[in-house]
Amino acid sequence: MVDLRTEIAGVRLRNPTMLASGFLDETGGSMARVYEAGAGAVVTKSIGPKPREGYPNPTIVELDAGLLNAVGLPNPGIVEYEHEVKRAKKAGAVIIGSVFGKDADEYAGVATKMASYGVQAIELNLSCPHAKGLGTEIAEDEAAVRDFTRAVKDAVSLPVFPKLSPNVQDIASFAVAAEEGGADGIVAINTVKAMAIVPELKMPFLANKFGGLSGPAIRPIGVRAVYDICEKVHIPVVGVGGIGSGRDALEYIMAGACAVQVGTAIIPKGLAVFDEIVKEMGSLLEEAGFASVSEAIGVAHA
Amino acid sequence: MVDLRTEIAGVRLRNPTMLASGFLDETGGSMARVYEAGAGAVVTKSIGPKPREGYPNPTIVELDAGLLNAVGLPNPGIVEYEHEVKRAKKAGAVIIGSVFGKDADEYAGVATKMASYGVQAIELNLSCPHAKGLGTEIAEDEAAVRDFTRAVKDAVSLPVFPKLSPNVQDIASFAVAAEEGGADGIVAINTVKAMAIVPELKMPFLANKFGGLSGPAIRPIGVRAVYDICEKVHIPVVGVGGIGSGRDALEYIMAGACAVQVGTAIIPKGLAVFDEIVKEMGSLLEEAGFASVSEAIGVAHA
Amino acid sequence: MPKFEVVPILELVRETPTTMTYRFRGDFGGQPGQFLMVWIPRYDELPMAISYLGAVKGITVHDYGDATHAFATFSAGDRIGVRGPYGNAFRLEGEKVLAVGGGSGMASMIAAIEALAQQGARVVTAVGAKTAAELLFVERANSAGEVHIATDDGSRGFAGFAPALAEKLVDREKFDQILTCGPERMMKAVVDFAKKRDIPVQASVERYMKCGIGICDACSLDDQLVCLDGPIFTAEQLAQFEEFGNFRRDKSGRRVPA
Amino acid sequence: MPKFEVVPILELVRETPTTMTYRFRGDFGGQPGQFLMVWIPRYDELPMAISYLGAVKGITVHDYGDATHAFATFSAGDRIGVRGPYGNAFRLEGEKVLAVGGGSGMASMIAAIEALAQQGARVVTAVGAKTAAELLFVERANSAGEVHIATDDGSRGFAGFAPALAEKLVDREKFDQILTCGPERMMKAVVDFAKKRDIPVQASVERYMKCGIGICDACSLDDQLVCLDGPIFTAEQLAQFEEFGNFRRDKSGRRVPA
Ligand SMILES: Cc1cc2nc3c(=O)[nH]c(=O)nc-3n(C[C@H](O)[C@H](O)[C@H](O)COP(=O)(O)OP(=O)(O)OC[C@H]3O[C@@H](n4cnc5c(N)ncnc54)[C@H](O)[C@@H]3O)c2cc1C
Ligand SMILES: Cc1cc2nc3c(=O)[nH]c(=O)nc-3n(C[C@H](O)[C@H](O)[C@H](O)COP(=O)(O)OP(=O)(O)OC[C@H]3O[C@@H](n4cnc5c(N)ncnc54)[C@H](O)[C@@H]3O)c2cc1C
Ligand SMILES: Cc1cc2nc3c(=O)[nH]c(=O)nc-3n(C[C@H](O)[C@H](O)[C@H](O)COP(=O)(O)O)c2cc1C
Ligand SMILES: Cc1cc2nc3c(=O)[nH]c(=O)nc-3n(C[C@H](O)[C@H](O)[C@H](O)COP(=O)(O)O)c2cc1C
Ligand code: FES
Ligand code: FES
Repeated sequence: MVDLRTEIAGVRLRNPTMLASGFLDETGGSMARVYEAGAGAVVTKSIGPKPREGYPNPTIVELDAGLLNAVGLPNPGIVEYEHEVKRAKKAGAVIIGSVFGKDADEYAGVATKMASYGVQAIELNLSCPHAKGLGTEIAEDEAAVRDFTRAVKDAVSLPVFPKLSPNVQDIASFAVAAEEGGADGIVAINTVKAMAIVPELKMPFLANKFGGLSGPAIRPIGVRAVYDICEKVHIPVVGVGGIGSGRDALEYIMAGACAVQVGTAIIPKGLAVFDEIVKEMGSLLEEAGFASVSEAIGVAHA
Repeated sequence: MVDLRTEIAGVRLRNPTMLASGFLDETGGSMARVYEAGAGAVVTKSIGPKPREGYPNPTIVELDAGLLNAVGLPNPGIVEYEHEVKRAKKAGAVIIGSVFGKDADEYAGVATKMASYGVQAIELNLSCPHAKGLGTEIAEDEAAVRDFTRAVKDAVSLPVFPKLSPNVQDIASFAVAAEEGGADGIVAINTVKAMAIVPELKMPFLANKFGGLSGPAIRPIGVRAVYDICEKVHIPVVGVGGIGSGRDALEYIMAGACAVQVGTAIIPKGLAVFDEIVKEMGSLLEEAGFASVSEAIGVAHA
Repeated sequence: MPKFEVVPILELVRETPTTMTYRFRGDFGGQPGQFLMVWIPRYDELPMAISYLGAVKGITVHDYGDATHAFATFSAGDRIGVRGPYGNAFRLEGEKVLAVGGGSGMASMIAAIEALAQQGARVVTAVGAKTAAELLFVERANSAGEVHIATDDGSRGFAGFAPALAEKLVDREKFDQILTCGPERMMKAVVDFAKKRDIPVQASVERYMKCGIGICDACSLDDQLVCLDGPIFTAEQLAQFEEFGNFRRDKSGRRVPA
Repeated sequence: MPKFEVVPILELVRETPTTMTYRFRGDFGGQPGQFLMVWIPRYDELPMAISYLGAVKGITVHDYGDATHAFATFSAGDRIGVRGPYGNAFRLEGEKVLAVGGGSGMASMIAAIEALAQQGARVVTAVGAKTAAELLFVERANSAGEVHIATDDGSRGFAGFAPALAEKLVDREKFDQILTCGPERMMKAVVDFAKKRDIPVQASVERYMKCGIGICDACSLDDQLVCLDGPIFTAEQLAQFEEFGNFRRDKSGRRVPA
């Protein structure tokens, strides 16, 4: 039997799959269910300092090659969210708390509260509007990535994983910036800037017009991002984007990821997707002669 | 009957579809066949100053949501290519000559020769290694986009269309740079940086490791790029990326494109794709109450 | 994969002063109790039960708030987007079935009422509304079986709430299945009296929805998703839920009193 | 969509000093004359005819250059990537069929020779090679019908080229179909003598290939694509081509003398 346990900066996982932020993780009941369905860990919805309704509907569109969304960071706020983390913890879930804010202080403040709820690590969702940079996102400013990471590192004693955006010229340099800021690991990638128009209605599909693309369409983009990042940093990387099978997960693992996150694939496959990925990963690794998933990490760089 | 003719900077097309550069356009015979199959114009393979073999195989991979390629700009060189342009011209094809080089002089030189063969416009493929910027592409340097465009504009009296890369933070600012350089139109988008790994072989699929993603996966990325660009420039835009139906084409048209290019969709649909797109576009426009395709350009900005 | 379609509205039918039915062509199937995500362009995208199955589908919309209010000003020929059908369906079981509907809840149940009648079941419907003019689908339910009416203001039929009327009906006649859809407290009352008498209940629950396809977690009810695991739950399931009848989630995901 | 598969090599069979057959499992179908794109990891991806159809497929590879040379050092258990089948197939027509094969061209034809025999046709094969040791698939062709041999150096059978031998055969016996695969000049000679006698010819043409799926234009022959419209063309088609027998394209797309 292939050993499928993995570890990211001291966070031990029973298997390398995690629930990606933004999927079935606004409530503790759902997170518990996902963990029970087989995920190695669950990442919470990105939580900010205050409740936020997000954008009006339509917020989510299924396209032929992926999913387009602009939910606009809806979340109940960090205070109310305590209830949800506690509920998920009761089920024994390994929880990574995703946080966001408008500036470094807000990130640090939310992360501190999140940490106090007993999560195992903090993920920084940097894909939100930059208070200083007009129109850009925090994720699109290398200095902000470094500084925000540093601010959160200084505030909490948990591992901190900035989550990077692919909407930049060279994602690896952002990973380096995060590493400089003290990051314990990197999560890549968030959704890709995109848009869909409905010709019959002569208008964009999303109420917000623009959105982010996820699902199979972005897997090759994510694999490349992880590969590039792993050539530049020495901290562990978690791969995310379009993963729906064991083969998909192994693309990321062999590109250098030590764990993967799964979101959009829940639509076609349901929560069984975690188990399916883990089983397929196990048998592919076995066939390829690996004794553990950790041996396979980064082998495509050879 | 909806009027499907369109025009880009004086180049008149019988319909808004063009063959995208890199598909069945290394030889005059194939370009003639594509034009006869119904394309409004054909864009040539990107031609450089000298013959180039490109990368070794595998160079092209069909993925679930798109096509990944790293052909490495194979081309017979601008001298030999005269034969091919002449052959395609014999069939009456409207031809746009795509060119590349290692610096502004080479671009201008190749464009001058290409112009002398009787093409109707020049497309600048800026997605090639930057002689000055280590490791980056010309398409990733705003100043280079402006300067190279200017150099080619100064050398030829044909309309010049720089083709932009989506692998940048803000593609619209590159369109603005191109406009400043005197571009008569913009083509967007080229392929998206990507990679695929074959777990069973523990290695990247492409001999070049990295490649560019095209096909359905990138359509929402391209539509957004065109939409963004059209908010910033006053020159016409040609949309390309994942177009395989009349609906797809109209997404780009309504985002602001005055014509579209089609590449990867040739794989599932064959050369009939041009006719199919034109027919479907016509009936969708008719249903939506448009008398011509030009009325539909940019309506999604309303 | 359920498909997205843009369809022109064929016909608008005013059902009550606050409720309108919209008919449109759609060949995407659908079973009694399932819903569509309906995009009202420039306003919102909302979950709506399929009130007419068949080739010419129908949705029946109560004018609750901004989007549904704007929708009421649409005309035939206007286009809307629909995707689905989503969710589970009513199990069409039982030979003597009682349907208890409150307000626009009748829209979710009427197709099931008709289908049960079609397959030979006796269907008795208890319809409730605030006032007589707001009673929905009384004629359709009447053609499918027997109808009893309750109005809060006593303007027609029984003066009071539908569950009280329904409880009288179950005391008079033995039913082997109860369907219900309406305000959560109404459904809770139905579940309660049915439990005492050991009659199985299927209740169609409403929650705020965003995706409709089981990923956004907006519609969660304890650890179940109303869009995917529901909208129809059995009395046994509802009994397990801490939130049913007590809490719902607002647009930000906060738990608020139901 | 034809699928990509990674398969372990089950068996290597040396056919001639310069030719090796590789067998592997593949449930992707395939018809006589079609080819696969075969990825020799770390070396190249090349078009190869399917020399064995059925559940355990085969390709038969001549050691031409760097990649095929490296491939010859592979062992059973080593993995390769295959995608396809691509291209058109030989039409299995005629009751008396002549097959003219030169060198590794036999790999493209052998499945057709066997299939024709299977369906009751008389198949006469003229196999040519530089020297006796290089003759390919003589036994398989022999089991399927009659075999005549030509070697350039006269070490076995007719001393000379296969087309000259084949021309003798058509003068002796009436054939209603000719298949051919081999060096382009050889095929041109076959087409020429067949034309004089009005016998239809199907020739399998080789061109440098990159994509194998009709988009890169590397394999073009006038305005046809060998990977998609071919590799099998009729004598009438070949007669239209300016390039057949005269030009091919190098890796850069330049026209060079064939
Ligand atoms: C499975 C299901 C089926 C439904 N079927 C019908 C039906 O057939 N007929 C009908 O009239 N109504 C139906 N509803 C309720 C309907 O979706 C909401 O009442 C409607 O969205 C209100 O929209 P509004 O913008 O006009 O009101 P708002 O002013 O936004 O809000 C009024 C009320 O509607 C609720 N609401 C608003 N948006 C949504 C949303 N996206 N999802 C769910 N609830 C929302 C709010 O929580 C609030 O209680 C159904 C709901 C669900 C979950
Ligand atoms: C449809 C088709 C079916 C074929 N079937 C067989 C077969 O069954 N057995 C067999 O031995 N050969 C077959 N070939 C030829 C075979 O693909 C080439 O001979 C082989 O690729 C040479 O590879 P190399 O790298 O060892 O040689 P190189 O040193 O690269 O070149 C030697 C020769 O092979 C040609 N060649 C190189 N690469 C390719 C390529 N990608 N596509 C086509 N030709 C190429 C070159 O033009 C040159 O003439 C077939 C070719 C085609 C087009
Ligand atoms: C509806 C939706 C909501 C999301 N919300 C968040 C979020 O709150 N925080 C975050 O970091 N990423 C969010 N993401 C991005 C995902 O976590 C993930 O990076 C992306 O979807 C790619 O993975 P996938 O292809 O497996 O879905 C969201 C994605 C979707 C589709
Ligand atoms: C195999 C291949 C070769 C290409 N070659 C070129 C090229 O030479 N010059 C260029 O500008 N774009 C080239 N492209 C990019 C296409 O022109 C186009 O921008 C891209 O494929 C997106 O369009 P599509 O999704 O319709 O294929 C190539 C794409 C592919 C897949
Ligand atoms: S509405 Fe999104 S999970 Fe149910
Ligand atoms: S090999 Fe690419 S078109 Fe034939």
